Amino acid sequence: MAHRWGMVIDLDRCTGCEACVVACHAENNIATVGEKQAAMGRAIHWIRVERHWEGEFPNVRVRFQPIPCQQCDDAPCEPVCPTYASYQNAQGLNAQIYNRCIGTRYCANACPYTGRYFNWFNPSWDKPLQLQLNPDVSIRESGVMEKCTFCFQRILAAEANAQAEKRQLRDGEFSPACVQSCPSEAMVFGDLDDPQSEVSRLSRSDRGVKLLGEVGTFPKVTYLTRES
Amino acid sequence: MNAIYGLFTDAGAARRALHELRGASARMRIGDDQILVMSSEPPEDLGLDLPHQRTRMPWLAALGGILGGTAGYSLVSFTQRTYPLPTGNMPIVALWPTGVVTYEFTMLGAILTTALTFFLTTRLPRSRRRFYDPEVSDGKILIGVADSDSNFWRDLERTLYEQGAEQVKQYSHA
Amino acid sequence: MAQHVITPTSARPFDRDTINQDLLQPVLHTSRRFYGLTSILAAFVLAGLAAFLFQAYAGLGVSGLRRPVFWGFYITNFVFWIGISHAGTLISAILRLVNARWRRPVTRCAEAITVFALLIGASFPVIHLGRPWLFFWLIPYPSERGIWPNFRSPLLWDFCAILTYITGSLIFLLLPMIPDLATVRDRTAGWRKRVYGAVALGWRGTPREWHRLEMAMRIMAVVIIPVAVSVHTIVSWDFAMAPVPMWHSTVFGPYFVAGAIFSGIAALIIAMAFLRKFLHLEQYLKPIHFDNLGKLLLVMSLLWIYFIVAERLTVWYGNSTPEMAVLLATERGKFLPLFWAMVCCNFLIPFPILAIKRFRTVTGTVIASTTVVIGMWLERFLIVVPSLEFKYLPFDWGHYRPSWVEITITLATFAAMPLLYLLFVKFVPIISMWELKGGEPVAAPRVEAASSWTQSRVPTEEPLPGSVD
Amino acid sequence: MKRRTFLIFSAASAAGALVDVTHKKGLPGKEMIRFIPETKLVPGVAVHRPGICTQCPAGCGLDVRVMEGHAEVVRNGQAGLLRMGLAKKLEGNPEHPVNLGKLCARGQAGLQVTYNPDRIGHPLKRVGPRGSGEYIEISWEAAIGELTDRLRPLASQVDSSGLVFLTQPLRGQRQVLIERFLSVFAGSAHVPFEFFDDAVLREANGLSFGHYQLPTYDLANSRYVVSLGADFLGTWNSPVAQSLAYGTMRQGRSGVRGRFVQVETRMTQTGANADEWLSANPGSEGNLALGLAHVLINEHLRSAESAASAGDLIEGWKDGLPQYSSEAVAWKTGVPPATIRRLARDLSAHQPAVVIVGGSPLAQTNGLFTALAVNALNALLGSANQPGGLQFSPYAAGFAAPAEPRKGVLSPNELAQQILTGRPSPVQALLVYGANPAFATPPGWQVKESLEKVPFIASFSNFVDETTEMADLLLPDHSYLESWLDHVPESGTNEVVIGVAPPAMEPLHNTRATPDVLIETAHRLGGRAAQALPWKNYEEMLRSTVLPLRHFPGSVAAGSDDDFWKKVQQQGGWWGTTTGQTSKSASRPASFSPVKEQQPEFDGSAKDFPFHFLPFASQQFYDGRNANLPWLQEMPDVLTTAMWGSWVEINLQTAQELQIEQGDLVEVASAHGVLQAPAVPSPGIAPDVIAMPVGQGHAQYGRYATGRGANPISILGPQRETNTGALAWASTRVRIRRVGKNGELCLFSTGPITWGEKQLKR
Repeated sequence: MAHRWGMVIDLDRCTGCEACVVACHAENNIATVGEKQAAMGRAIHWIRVERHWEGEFPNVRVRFQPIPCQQCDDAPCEPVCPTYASYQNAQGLNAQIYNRCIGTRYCANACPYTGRYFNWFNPSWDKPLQLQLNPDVSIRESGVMEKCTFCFQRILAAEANAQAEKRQLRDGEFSPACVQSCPSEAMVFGDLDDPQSEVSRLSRSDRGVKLLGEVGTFPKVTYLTRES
Repeated sequence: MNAIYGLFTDAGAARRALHELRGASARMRIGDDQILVMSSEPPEDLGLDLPHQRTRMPWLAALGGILGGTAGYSLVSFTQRTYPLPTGNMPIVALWPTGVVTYEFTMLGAILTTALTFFLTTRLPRSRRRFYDPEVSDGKILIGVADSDSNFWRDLERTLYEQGAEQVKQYSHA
Repeated sequence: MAQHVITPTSARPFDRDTINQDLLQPVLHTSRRFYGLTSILAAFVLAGLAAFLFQAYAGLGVSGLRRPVFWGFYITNFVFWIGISHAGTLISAILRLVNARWRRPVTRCAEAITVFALLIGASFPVIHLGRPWLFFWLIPYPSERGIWPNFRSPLLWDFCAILTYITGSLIFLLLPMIPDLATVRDRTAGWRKRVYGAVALGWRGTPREWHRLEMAMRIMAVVIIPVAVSVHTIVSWDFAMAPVPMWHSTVFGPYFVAGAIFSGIAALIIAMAFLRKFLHLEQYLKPIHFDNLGKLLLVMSLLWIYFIVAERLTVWYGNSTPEMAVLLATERGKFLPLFWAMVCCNFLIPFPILAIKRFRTVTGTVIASTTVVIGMWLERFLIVVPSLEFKYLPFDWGHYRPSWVEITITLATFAAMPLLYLLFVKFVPIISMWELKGGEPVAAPRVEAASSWTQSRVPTEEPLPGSVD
Repeated sequence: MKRRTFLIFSAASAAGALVDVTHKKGLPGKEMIRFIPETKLVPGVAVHRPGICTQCPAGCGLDVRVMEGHAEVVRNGQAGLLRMGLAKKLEGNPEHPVNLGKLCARGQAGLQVTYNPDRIGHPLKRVGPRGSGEYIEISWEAAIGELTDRLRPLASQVDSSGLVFLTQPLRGQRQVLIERFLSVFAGSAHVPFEFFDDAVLREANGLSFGHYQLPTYDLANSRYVVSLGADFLGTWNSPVAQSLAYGTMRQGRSGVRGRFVQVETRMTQTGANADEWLSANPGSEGNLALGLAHVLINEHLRSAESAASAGDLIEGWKDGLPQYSSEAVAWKTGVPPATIRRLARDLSAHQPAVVIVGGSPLAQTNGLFTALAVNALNALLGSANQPGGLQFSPYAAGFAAPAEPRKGVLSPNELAQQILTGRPSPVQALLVYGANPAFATPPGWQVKESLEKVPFIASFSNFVDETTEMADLLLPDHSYLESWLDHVPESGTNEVVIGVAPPAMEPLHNTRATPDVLIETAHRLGGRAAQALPWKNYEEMLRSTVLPLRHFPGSVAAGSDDDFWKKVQQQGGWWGTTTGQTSKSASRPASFSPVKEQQPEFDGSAKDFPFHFLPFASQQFYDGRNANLPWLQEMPDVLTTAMWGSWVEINLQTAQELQIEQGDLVEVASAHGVLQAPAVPSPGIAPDVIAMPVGQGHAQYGRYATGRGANPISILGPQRETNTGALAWASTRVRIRRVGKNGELCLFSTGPITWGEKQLKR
């Protein structure tokens, strides 16, 4: 049974708290690069919260927008990879196979959302911080591109569970770390192919927009615009 | 083989000598393929009157191109079908990218065939020693006859000198 | 084999002899200057090699690349050197096809540039890899990994195109070298004779050999031109296939090809001037050659500015926000100095020099060429970097600054080119002797009709190109 | 498909291999002994265990994902390798009424407290001079012996023992334990301290509503929310609970979307979400609240009487607050009169509505006045104890909670004075647990100096921080994932919540849970001390306190005590509607007379120090306690995107006038100190305000925090709220000047602050 995993992010609910950012780091063994590298623009945040200032003091407004990989249907990052490290898997995700990646970084250039992050050096954890590493997720060596996977390891685990219990996956049974942690429940995850799922229902909302829809990437992340 | 040949500095002389040899071919029983010409520049540039050369090289190159293109297309379609990973919602064997690769392989095929044809038809490279005179490299034009009847050697030598050969040499090798 | 000298050799001096002596001089005699220059250049190249090894060992992080500028100096150099490679084979092939007689002393210098620039250029996709030791995964071969490369990726097209081009260029360079190698073989002794004898492949200069060689060269010339065009078009597609502002443009193919030929001619002029000066080839590389190439450079400069206008005007008029960000950043923003330096180098300076006949001297064309080479490098940089720095989401805009590693490697390639050239000149006559001889006046009637379009443009008071006064 | 499955497996195993390769240094050597595992865990299968987050006072429930792994541990003084359950991820406990399965960034990063490389791994005894960092490792036997020896003479004192226990505010049995422990020592004092204390609001709520606690805002049912300075979505009160409610307020109800207005001088993460963002002069928020009340009363939208007793606390309330006309308030606050009137009418029209106050408005010298004014406004709106308004979480009796203002509680300032002057009695010994006043108090309080005078300091801290650095004896606590935990949330729920959780994993180091250390010390002291703490250990103490809850309707139904205790542990606590006796309303002291309008006073003259200085709770580090967690150091501040350092926020126009550009190094000087940090010009800050996040600038706090950035507290004046004595941390004035170009600012977003039409001129 095929799924098409998608996400809805309600910008009217999002408060910019960045719980998703740390949740993602913890779940996906994302390297902490340190001050020097971070200052160079090499920090890795598979999901980031973009901040947009509008207006001038005192009539100033801010908009937050969490941006994970948009898991595009027509992903520009995929065909440019010469080694098939980036391709669309059977569940519609823009998969990145670290073992196949040779580090051309073409995919990162092609991604209009700048949603791909590169390992400029080998990651390291000061002992015993390595004990925090999630054994379900591989760590990435120097020279390899990485990106949001919609917590693919959780999808696999949930599927295995459902299979063991001889049933279908239920909507909302599991979610990626960012969705799970979101304190204001701004993010919803689920199967877009299931018209009954919460994510399908919300992505059909008239508040729904795609980020950079004009680029023609057909993202599977839908943003619900702020109402003010 | 053996050969008797003259070295010419002057292209006109060489041309005349060649003409003379060809004229005397019936008399001295010299076949067209026995006439030796060697030069350090293309004979046409020197105005030497040589039998028209024919080659199928362009056709072979075209054929090579077709083969190359077919090979390119086959490689692309085979590899993509063998490991059918969808990317960017493109077809597994997509027209445009396959076209680009097919084109390059077509050209590669034509290039390789041309080079190959060149080496095959000129029978190069050769490591075995063959009849040659290094003075050709100094710009001399070599006109001579190979494996001619020994009765005509004197005759040939004289003819070559008459036509302006600076030197006439004899070559023999078992 | 036995040779019997029947009559003594004529001692009359002969023009063709002079050619041989002049052109074989650098091959047969090595000066101290050669060793000095080679060592200096080799030192640079070794420094670059060391920098690359360091980068491979420590991680690509030692470069100045960062998100979102994932491509920087390396890809700039890649495009630049592939562009330079268009000097040779393409120009030489065109000139061969139109039978421009003045090409004769130029072709081999040009073709050699192609091969070396291609080698240097093609090394950059490997240098810039995150895991360069796995570069061979780009090559389609049946492997134990059971996976083939993705032919939908422009990088694979690149691979195929460069493979074809480098094969073609090598053949194009090497085939007409055979007769000259034979000449070297015949004029040397000892180990040299053995080596040159081997590489001369047993060439004798029979009519059949000559005919096949000329036929092969004609076919190659026909084939190599579309290949050369396709190579730089595909290089441009590396950019144009990605939906990145000001990359995603249909004009990129011809724009890159024009730029490539432009920079290629400039490089050729510089190389020729150096050869002329250091190998004392004033007799062979004459002002008329520089004049002719200068005119070509002038045409390309005009073509280049045409493409710049075509590209920028449409973007400016179209006023799409992401593209305007890049456009403004290059023209008025942080890249302003580089952008206008590029315009000066590629047009404002070379145009008057090349357009005014009085300035189209050896020195003049070399000055113009130097600015063009600098300008074209800047152009490649300004294509690669600003679009990445100013991609779509302003929040993620970044600033690229190269590190010492990238600068070292870049300098090393600029040293590698003259080094390879020097070594080439050391081992092979840099001017095609047989072709040059073919251009010598002989008593015989020759195919001398003014079939070359360039020739008809040569002022009548000028000596005929290719002739030795 | 088979091939793909294979790939997945090989990827997984490759992952394991990679970990090994990359952590060659981190891997235990072959010579290490292996302990026999005490737990049965299936490799690769996750177990979820409850926990309680202690990263901030909110007390969210945790769901700790535990998986098998191999760790280097110390057991009985022997280092070795143990296959054990390791916490891999912290999630919210879905059952917990406060956070319902959600968890904030700081909470999730708590994993790195346990695995922090800078944890103190075993008891230490100081050998060098104080602050030198020279310690020797001692055994727990010796350490507790030393503590007992030091405390024994104090226990026998009759009038004043001179023992002071300095802790962070505790909300649970640890509070009870410490109080009982101290009860043995005559005249001992418990000093709970944290920088962002809400004592002023608690005091005001006690006066206005009879609840000495922070309110729970029922935002989920609100239709109009005005927040005065409270960063309630980020750092204030119970952020996760409030964020959850906020989400519902915005988009959780069909056809209704709550509107939200924020008033503050520097835009917080919360303010960034407001529909309307207003800037009011620092310290004028109380005026604004009363200005709104004035409109409501005088336009007859509400009657003054409806505010009941909360209104009586404000002078002039019954007369319709004549001195708070819109124009007068506008002049004081800087908010236009039309806006004041519109806000008041909107508040009235969109019911239920609530006004929140917290953070910097209450950290002025007139904080209590402001809080009382807002309380009166809420009362006037009918929002007190109403759905959609503010409520007070019920407490279970017997579980220590700050439901009453505790008398005799010292502030670190008073403690320092007592130490320095020896009056009323000299301090003989100081125990430190979870508080870091040496970092988080203004220099004028002389805390650091005073610590040097204390004859004996013992610290239970996990890390060597600025306060622990002064200790003579270090008795490191378990991390909170290794400990028995309990917590009674002060707010964020309408249920009685008693969070209880067993250790989620075995300890990594040779540490010991502080409650157990105190119990053992008491046992060793014997006599009254042993009687005061009669339990075998803290687990037993928790069990005995929790068991009576079995008889009340709640989240756990069980037939027996053992079953109940087991289920409480499984659930991570007990929650229910009532325990029979909930907290009593604190009665307002009869002596309290209505408050007059009070103007804020600032430290430093406006002439010499033209800017208000606003230290604010950092999104990453709260009050600085999380600065040693690399995940949070690398988490970009959401508004500035700054990482790994501190910064000075300044208004964009002001910066232009002062020729300060982003990233320039600037110097901020108050009458009490000077600091340097990179500047971040921002559109969201008032022109006369300079703001700085609290949390960086640690002189001593492990490798990730030490020497990083600047500490704004270090230049604060010692001013205090006049009525409560709480630190008025937003009342200092400063001046600023540009020092140089490279302030070494580390930003995640290197793009422009604003981008649009203006920049796109063709």
